Amino acid sequence: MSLPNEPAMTPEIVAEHGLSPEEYDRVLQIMGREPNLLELGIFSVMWSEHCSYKSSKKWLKTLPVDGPQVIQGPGENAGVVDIGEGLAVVFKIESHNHPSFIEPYQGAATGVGGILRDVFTMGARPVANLNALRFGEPDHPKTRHLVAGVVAGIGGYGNCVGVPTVGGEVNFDPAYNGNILVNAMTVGIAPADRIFYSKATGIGNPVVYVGSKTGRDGIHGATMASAEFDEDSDEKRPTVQVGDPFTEKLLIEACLELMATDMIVAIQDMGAAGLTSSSFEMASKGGTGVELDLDKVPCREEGMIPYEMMLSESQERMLMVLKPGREAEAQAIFEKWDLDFAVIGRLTDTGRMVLTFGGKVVGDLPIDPLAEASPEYDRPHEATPLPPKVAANSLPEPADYGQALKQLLGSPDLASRRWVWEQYDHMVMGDTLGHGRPGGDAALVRIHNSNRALAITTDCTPRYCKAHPETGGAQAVAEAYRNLVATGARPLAATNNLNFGNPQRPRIMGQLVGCVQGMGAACRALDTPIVSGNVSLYNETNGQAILPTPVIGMVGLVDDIERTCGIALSEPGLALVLLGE
Amino acid sequence: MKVKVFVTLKSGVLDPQGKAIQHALGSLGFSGVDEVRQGKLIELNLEESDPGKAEASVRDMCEKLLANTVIENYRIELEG
Amino acid sequence: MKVKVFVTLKSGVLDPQGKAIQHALGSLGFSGVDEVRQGKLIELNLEESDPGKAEASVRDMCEKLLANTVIENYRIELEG
Amino acid sequence: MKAAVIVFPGSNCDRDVQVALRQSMGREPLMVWHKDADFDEVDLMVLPGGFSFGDYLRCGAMAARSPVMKEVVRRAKAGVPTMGICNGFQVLCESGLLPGALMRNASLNFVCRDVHLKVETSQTVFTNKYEAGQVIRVPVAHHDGNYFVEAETLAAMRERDQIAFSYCAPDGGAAADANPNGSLEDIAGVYNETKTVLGLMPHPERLADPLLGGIDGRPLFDGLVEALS
Ligand SMILES: Nc1ncnc2c1ncn2[C@@H]1O[C@H](COP(=O)(O)OP(=O)(O)O)[C@@H](O)[C@H]1O
Repeated sequence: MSLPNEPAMTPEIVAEHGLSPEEYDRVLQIMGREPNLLELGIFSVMWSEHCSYKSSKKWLKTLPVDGPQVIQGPGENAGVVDIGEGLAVVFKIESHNHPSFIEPYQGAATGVGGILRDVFTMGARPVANLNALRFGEPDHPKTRHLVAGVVAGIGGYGNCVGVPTVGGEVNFDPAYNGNILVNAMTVGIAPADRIFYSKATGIGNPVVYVGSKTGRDGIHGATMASAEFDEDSDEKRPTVQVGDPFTEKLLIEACLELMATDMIVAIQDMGAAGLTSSSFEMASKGGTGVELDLDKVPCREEGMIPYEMMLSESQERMLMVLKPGREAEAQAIFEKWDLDFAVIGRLTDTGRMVLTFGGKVVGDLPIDPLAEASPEYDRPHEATPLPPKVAANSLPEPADYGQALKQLLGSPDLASRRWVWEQYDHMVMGDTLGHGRPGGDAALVRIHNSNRALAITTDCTPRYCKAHPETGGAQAVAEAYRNLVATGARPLAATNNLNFGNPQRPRIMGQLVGCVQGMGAACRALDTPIVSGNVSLYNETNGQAILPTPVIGMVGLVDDIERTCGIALSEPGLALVLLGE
Repeated sequence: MKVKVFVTLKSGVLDPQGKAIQHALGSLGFSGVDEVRQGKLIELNLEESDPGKAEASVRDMCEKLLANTVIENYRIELEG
Repeated sequence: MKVKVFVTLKSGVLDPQGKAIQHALGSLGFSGVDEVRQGKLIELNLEESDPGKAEASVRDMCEKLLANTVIENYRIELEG
Repeated sequence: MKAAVIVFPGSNCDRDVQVALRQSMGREPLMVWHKDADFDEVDLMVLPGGFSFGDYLRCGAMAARSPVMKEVVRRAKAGVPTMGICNGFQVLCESGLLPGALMRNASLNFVCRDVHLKVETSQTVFTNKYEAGQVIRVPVAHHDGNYFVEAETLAAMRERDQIAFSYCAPDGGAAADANPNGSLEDIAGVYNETKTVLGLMPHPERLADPLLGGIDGRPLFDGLVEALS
């Protein structure tokens, strides 16, 4: 199965693909022969940390994911929660940390594009975007450029697509100097009985590619997202993906139009590891095989080879399985929106992924064994001990409280974020409530044509997580919960983005374990299950790891929009009341 | 000295604007047009009159600000 | 035939981008830079091989779409 | 009264303005897809905000050349009241129905916030429910709202009262931060010579519901209904 002009497999090539020698042994076992480069590439992305969650899976399983309101927990493109009156809210948060450090505008923009697709893939119209951002020290030479680029990129994409960006958070700490965090969350609303899933079924059904053409973008992005940076990362700059929000807007409208019919069997966006992970996951969930004719893949550039097509991370693309015989009807919808549409394969009963190009088989891999053998590690972890209590009276009293207050208000972590959210269209779609605009505890977005609303927030305080991961993880959940309750909402469920350093270091792994345990305990105590999430590891440069940053995104429901409140002290003479300890 | 800087997307990088322009030209009835790419032209005036020094300084400006060298190439043209 | 179109703002039309670049160059420590203007460079490939016809057709594209002649000038360059 | 909202690929405030029109008219406006140049007779045409064709090349440039715009221009020239909000304003300038052009904001950043506007004249179908000189609060959300027009044209426009709205401080006075985009003489919206075509950067449809934080945009829609019914 080796292709002409192909280098022989060497330990170097295997290592370049991010596979350990033990993992490569498993590849040989599964294949029963040496893989060719295309097949190795497929293993490498499928088994990357990004796609396989190999370090975190064991711990993610401990999170509470069920509840009477949950329609779909983790494992699909996004979580789905029942909100009554025939509707469901669909949401997820996702990181785009590494790409945003390399090219802040495009990295952040394509991060927003990716999470939007995760949500409308499930049949939901996106109604709100949020983000959680972490940068290095304000006067670090790179920070200004990174902040400006990331904020412009988030706005550039979300504003153009026409989904309001209604909230988020920004923190600064030297620990993020070499690894910024860009986490983006999308919330959508769908009819509760018309949720779309990625499970491919129906032997012989056509596999259809829609959206933009495939280029040589971000090949190996998924593997990069799972590797540490070093001194020459700046030099190795891989081809960066460029987002096209206009095409995404058309894709949203075309997909929702198609979803209003009964033509779709399964659908999945092509995210990290593009065509490989989407086709693999769809077939694996449905227990089918899949045959793809790569000659049919719409390509942007001439001379693209199968390896590039399968690993490209070009944006604004989706893969669907249609009911047989409906291709022409579906195609007409995509043509109306000027989008590419191509039948590129079909489902088979072989349990294998067979790739052909130029009339020849160029790749042939078993699906289940590859997916099931995807590594799962119980990495050694070392707990961070509870720090000693600091008595409040052991700290010097400020000489001038006015001065102290000014200093607090002017500190980068507390200063006004107006400069950020004024660059986001936070009102488009006409449902952002007046006191649910950015600047309050949580965003309030009316459910269109109703008097109910969603309350949404993202929260995490990384320095708490560093001091004691378990407490910090629990605190992030509690803070998000309080932010929702403060607007008058009833919290429903949460999503989470686990951002950590290198999990192969026991100390870092201990942070992850602690944060997840704290998060889980708080979610259980507050009856707020986690329905989706994302993990971003290896956020470290030259051994300097970021602060443990388990971001929580939480969604709540308001039954009557007349009965919500904001934070404005709107008139003189009102009483201020302090609640709690 | 007048200087022109041409900033273009590296080949292989998606150019959504070029794509949209090409499509619009098609709808306007112009046929036989392809490979449309949009770049930037930055014109500036430099006090420096030594061509070597001017070029070096503009190159520095490109690296630091005018071009995003992750996805863009640049070309400098000095004028008399 | 490869064609380049340069679209620049008419003199007298305010150029916020040029102004911002000039300011940013100043803050980066580049001195003696002024009259910074930002324009567009549009590259395209034409099937047409007759230079006269190509030029006429591109001129038409400029008038109809590529330039806003209220505020912009354009210049066409045909390449071999 | 019958109204049409012209929808381009990439328009994204089409539904927002549909809601505001429905609220004031008590009936649905016609939603017209840009490829459909042959739509019913209407009393009002609205070009909504958004990013038609991604705002690629120049904001509004490609939409201005789409099939439906030939018809919109023809009817607008024949006197059918026409309003362009935000991206719609850019389309109207690109199509030649309004003078001038909208350049990149002076800050180079997208800006989304409430601004205060002075209503310059109440003698139009669009502003008959406001008082001349009245200050209203309405949001802006744009990247290219920096209005520019040549001095000579501007003088003639002033002469004919073609300035519709100007950015101002909450008390109607001037203030350095009142103008969100650097536009010439704080211009936020302009009319054509006959004042039957209006283009404005701010979004009156976004503050036409008390729950969304205000209703200063509502009289514009109510006034249109009253004048055109
Ligand atoms: N990146 C961002 N995007 C959008 N809104 C933001 C962002 N950062 C902060 N905000 C908004 O600014 C307000 C204050 O933020 P923050 O100081 O983090 O508040 P809190 O600690 O109460 O969450 C919140 O309403 C938040 O939604």
